Amino acid sequence: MRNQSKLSKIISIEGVVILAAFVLMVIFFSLNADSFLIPDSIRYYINEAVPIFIIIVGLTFVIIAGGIDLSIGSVLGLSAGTSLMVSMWGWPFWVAVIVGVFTGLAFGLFNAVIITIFKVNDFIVTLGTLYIAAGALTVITDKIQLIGTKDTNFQRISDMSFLGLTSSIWFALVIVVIFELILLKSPFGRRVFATGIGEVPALISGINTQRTKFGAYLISGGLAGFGGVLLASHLNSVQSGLAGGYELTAIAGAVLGGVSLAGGRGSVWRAIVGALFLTTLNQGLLLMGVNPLIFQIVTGLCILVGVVVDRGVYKFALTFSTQTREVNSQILDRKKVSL
Amino acid sequence: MQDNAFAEVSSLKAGSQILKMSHISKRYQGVQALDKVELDVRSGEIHALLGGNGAGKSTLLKILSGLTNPDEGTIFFHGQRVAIESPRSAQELGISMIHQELSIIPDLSVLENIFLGQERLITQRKSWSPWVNRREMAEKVRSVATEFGITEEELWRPAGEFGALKKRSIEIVKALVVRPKILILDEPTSGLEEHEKELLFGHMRSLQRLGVALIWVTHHLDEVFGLADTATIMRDGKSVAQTSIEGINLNDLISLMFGSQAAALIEQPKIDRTAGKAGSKERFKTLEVVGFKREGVLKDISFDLWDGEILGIAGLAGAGRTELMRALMGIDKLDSGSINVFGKIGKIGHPEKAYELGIAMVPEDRKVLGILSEFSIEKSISISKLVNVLKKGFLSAKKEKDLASEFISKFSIKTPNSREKIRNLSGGNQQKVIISRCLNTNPRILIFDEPTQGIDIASKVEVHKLIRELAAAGKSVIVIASELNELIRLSDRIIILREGSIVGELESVPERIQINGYEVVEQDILYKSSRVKV
Amino acid sequence: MKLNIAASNSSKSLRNRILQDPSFGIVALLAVAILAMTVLEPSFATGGNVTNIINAMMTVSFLAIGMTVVLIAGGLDLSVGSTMAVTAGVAGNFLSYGMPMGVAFLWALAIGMGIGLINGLIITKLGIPDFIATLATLGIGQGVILLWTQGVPILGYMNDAYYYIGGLKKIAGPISIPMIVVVVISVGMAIILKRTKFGLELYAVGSSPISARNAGVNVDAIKISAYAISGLLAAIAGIHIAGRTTTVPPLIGKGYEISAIAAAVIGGASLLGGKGRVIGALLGALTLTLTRNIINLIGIESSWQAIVTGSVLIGAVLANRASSEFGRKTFRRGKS
Amino acid sequence: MEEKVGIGRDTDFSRRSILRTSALAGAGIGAAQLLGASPAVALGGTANAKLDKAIKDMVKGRTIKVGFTPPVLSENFTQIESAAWRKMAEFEKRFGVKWVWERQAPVGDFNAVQGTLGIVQSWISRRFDAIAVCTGANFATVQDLYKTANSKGLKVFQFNQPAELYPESDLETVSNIGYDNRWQSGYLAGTYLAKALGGKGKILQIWGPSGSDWTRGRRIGFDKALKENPGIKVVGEADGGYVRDKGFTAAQDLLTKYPDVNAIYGENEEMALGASQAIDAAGLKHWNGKTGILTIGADGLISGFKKIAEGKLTATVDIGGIDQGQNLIETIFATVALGQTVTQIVNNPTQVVDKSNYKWHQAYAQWALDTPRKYGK
Repeated sequence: MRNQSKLSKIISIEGVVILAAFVLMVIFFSLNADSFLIPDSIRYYINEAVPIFIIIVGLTFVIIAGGIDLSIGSVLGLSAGTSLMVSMWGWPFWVAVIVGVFTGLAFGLFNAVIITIFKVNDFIVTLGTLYIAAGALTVITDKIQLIGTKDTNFQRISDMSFLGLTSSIWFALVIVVIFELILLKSPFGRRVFATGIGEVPALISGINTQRTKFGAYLISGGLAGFGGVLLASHLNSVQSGLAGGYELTAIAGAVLGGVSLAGGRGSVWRAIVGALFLTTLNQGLLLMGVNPLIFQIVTGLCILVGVVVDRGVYKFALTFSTQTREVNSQILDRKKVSL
Repeated sequence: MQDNAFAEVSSLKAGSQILKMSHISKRYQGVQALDKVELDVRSGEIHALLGGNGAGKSTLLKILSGLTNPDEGTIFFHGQRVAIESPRSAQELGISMIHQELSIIPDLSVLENIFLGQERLITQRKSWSPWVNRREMAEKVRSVATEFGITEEELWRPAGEFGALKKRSIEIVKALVVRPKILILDEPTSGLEEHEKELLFGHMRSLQRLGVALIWVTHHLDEVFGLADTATIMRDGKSVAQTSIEGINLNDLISLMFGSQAAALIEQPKIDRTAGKAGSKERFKTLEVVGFKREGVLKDISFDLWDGEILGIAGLAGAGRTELMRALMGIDKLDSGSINVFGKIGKIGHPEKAYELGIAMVPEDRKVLGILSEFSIEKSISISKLVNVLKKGFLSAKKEKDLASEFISKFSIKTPNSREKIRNLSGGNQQKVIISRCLNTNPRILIFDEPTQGIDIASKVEVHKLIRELAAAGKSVIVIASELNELIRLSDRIIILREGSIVGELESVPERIQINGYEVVEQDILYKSSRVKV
Repeated sequence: MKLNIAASNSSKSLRNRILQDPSFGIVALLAVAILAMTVLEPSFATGGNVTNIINAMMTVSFLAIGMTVVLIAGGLDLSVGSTMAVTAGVAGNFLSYGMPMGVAFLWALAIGMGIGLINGLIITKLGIPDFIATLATLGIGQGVILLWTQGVPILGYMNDAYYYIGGLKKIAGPISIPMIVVVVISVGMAIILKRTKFGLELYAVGSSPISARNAGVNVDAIKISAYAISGLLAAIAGIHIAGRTTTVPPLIGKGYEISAIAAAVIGGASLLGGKGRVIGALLGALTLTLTRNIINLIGIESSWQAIVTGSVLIGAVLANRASSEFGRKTFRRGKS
Repeated sequence: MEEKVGIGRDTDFSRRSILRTSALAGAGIGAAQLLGASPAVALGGTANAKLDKAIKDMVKGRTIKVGFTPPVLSENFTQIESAAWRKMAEFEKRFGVKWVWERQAPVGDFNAVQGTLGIVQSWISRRFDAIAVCTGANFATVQDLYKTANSKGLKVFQFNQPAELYPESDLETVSNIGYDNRWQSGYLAGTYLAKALGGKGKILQIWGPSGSDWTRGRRIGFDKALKENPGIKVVGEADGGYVRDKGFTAAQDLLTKYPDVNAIYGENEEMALGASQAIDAAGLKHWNGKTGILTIGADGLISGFKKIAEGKLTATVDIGGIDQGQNLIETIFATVALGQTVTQIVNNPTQVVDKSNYKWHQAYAQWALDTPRKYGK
């Protein structure tokens, strides 16, 4: 019993399991895939995954607040388009950045208004805006070929090197740290959790749940916008369909990292570890020269196993910290109560 | 552990044995929830199942209704050994249950809710028939439904549209309509009004006459007398006694339920409240409610609230008590009306604003409206006023811990540590955490909606004590309680609502009780709250 | 009170009944669009175009009906697109091996239902959230069909009978086999949802699983059945689309899950479970197909298509909300 | 623009003549046509044993690692890949060169840019000798990565890519083996269609996804053909997303409005085949040489040739996929193993294929598909 409780203490530190799985995977690939541990290769794939890391931060806020945002991928693509377009028109790089971020914010705002004020289901609203943002990018790229700005400042936003890492990666790091602090240490972050655990009790506790959700969607949109700027600066070209599907990788990563789709549980760094797990898996398989046709199968299985283990651990930890007799079966019930 | 702890206190009433649960044990992941429990039920009796929270009553009932299976033990039904593996097999045996928590499916119509899962029992069709015929069902359930105030039109509306009260009626109808052999009622009166309770009790008696065995779980021990025939008492997962109700008194029951702790509960603590109220200070108005109106719910309600007083709000279901409090908290929008809190006049558009003005609420239906289940005690307490635990703009873990520790010791909240999740606490302790949450906002006005719903007697006493202490400390308290007894004994002043209007007010309630006696006060309130409009 | 139901229902005015119908919003929207198109575009209301629209909505209809069943049960199935692709591949490939048509189709149906069962088992028995579980099976399904075909379309399985089954050849006038199948399945599913215990339990499980369990409903079994039905219907869609396109490119099902969800939700199904109707799914499928048809007919630049689709989706759901809100309000007002 | 057609540019021809003379088969059908020999004859021949030996000595049995990434897995790219294998097998036999072949396609649709980038990067990390890319990513997106590859000594080739849309000086690849989408595909289809219709008629167009480079290129050529044939009027166009069922639905919708059109242009063959089905579904007649609806696509797929045989597809532009595959390997061999240079743009011959000439195109494609050896996992 004592050993068990020690074990339970260790594995109930949230995120330990996925981190352990990640480490194991890294060891496996460094033994089996040539050039897996070459700094260049690591830098490269992490650099490529920066947009996903950035949107996953905003997504984590939305999911913890009990919502979902499917639009982030295509909003990121559209923001990349608008910012590059502005830069190609010859505007200074900071205008391009602002335009990109505001594109994202505008979609965040639209999502937030329809979801919190008109009370339409978040899944459907963001699915709609997914289409709209992707469509808008198609319209833009149909008219203008976004094949690069001459403004080197704009390109340098993402590609400056500092301590051996690109500015993209630094931006991602800073964003992760800042937003993790906001999530875990600020009153807003606490309200995000409360809202996700239960909108009604949160409301009765004096939390403006709608405003909290509003904020979460704004953050999600704004970060998608900024991620778009980085992507545009990095690729220096944008085409229709860019970043479509990122949302699914981000959601899968977040869930794998233990962010509960039912809301109220998770953290930014764990979501990032989840995403890192998926991107590293992809990179490792690529470097092993595995037929990419089975990537999806492997990824799918990994997600399933990962989530099963995460939930198992959560339940296990719950059992041993529980002092009362009643095991509340309702905690795993995702139905939300409405007033 | 001790088999002989089970003792027959007095001889049992006659009647054939219908159910015998013997040596039932159940472990929940390391915790012994039930330990060799015995239950012996005879047809035609009302059998009270009593015990504090965590005594194992719910687990036993879950086993009986097929929701969970025992680790060991046997169940005999009419002398036959049976296995109750699923809710369906319980139904097949004729065991019906009214759950403590509302078990209503919001998207199904009232009618569908009533016959769901018991189509065959209602229509006596073949079990393999996949069809359901709603008209036929409606025919079968109509008479019982009407008795419980469910109209023909309401039968066809989604159940989610109705309030807690009607939902309870739906459940009762659901249980009664199949003419069960054993009917389990888990806290059936919670949320019911006096007259509805009476209606329910009447039904229980008539079922009893038909030979149905009723297993009845309740925290309201006073209800037991005059209704129940037998009681099985449970403590710490064991059945400690089975007794006939005749010839036993309340204190005996409490002693059996709580063992050594019982003595403290029987003597109700007295708190000297005159100090806070009648001192040299003049009384001042903390809240003035002016002309609250909301279509169909509230009709021009105005009242005042003074410091240091406990204001009870009485009224039948649909009188608008909870709605009034929700309006006061800014949860529901008003058509018109304003408030004046310490001279600040205006509307409350959102609970956030209410807290800013110094109003806090302990809501009814703790599981759904009260607790943020995933939060630790620390987080649950600080959430309503996070400013209190900020340090340089960030939440300080230390401050949160200190804050929680303060309340844990102050209210003697039973928990291993302040990081325990609130959902792991017992109902009474959860309620104390929620009260702590309110107090952390340093409110001047506290609203308690059904403060003791679903918590055991020991906790109830503590909560009452707490409310009195708060008033003594100068806070204004508003209490809503369906149980008139509780309301009358707690309140200094009571206003009575009927159909969204104030129809009466009783000043100085404690004095009235002393002078006229409790019965008179109760009659007065009942009369005013139920009188038909002239 | 010896009123029967019909009487009690008709006691409310017909006007209210229409306005309160959960699909009123979308029907109104469709009616306006159809009316406007009839006036503006002479080729719209022709028999040919109507058959086109109906034929084009078949695939999504099958998937949307399945999705509605899953949504009613409180689930979500993202794997229908890849299930459709896999079963289309099975049907096509097995036929090209010379297997008799009936056997090949049975295989396809069995595999579709099998995938649904697996989804259901993963979700209920392992407790993985439906979104993630079916996202994973979506990827796995896609991987399987890509690996199997190595990316090359499956060809050369068409025979005369399959042209009929795919709806490319009509059996009488404009009537094709898929139309008949859709009607049969819709009516059948509507009866199941409305008139059977299973249907009732589906709604119960989706609306409140704990209460349903308390009422003696086997929640897991119902959920698993819902996913199995969805898989089965995805297989029917797969058999149909393999006949309609006459080849099976491996990525044939891509994006169909989104169309199916969109159609079901436009038709009034709720992602929170407990709500949804077959007629709604069909209306949703019609809305999506009509949107594309209108875009093509009035010559909106094709790059705008996604924007229009997204707006229609949000607009339709807003319209549905407005009408259901109205329904509740009138009931309340009637009560007080 | 006519002089751009084929591999007939002087520089190109002379620089690659070593391989040409030693093996006719190496030049694929393009050279075979030019030199008047059939591939079947060329296959067996070892015209110059001495030369072969000299090359063999130079190669020293080395292994060339090639990564091949098409934008999507489809019949078209399978044909190209098979043709490449055929050439690899031949060179292995003649020159003793060994091949490591890896094919990775981003899973997704034509726009899965990031997928392609990741694949190419992984090959760079793994020090492949040559990387062959075809991607839906626009030109600008990939150049940086190519630069990185160059700097590490890897050789990057593009195939089937509309490189002609960009300034040659901006291309960072060793060579682009393809064809000119404007003139060799769009313009050819447009003029064929105009000629068949006698310079007069109404047509429908089904395009690939808006903004894709292929679409852009082919549209330029098709528009030029339209300008030269003012009698041809485009009455409707729609997005068919390069896939058959979308092409089918789009054509079906358009045919309702314009049942009297004379022709449908499907920008790729899948969509043209979808359009052909739509004609069947609408109960309209296929082109019989004089009346009915003409359908024309572009790719040159086995399945397309079958439909041409059945009379359900009037014509298609064979974009020289087989030659692309063969030339790709030739170029890789010449540059990697022999250290030669090549032109940056290698345009392979294309041809409109209809009932009159489909048979040899079909046989040629089949020949490539029946490769003696398959490479890769």
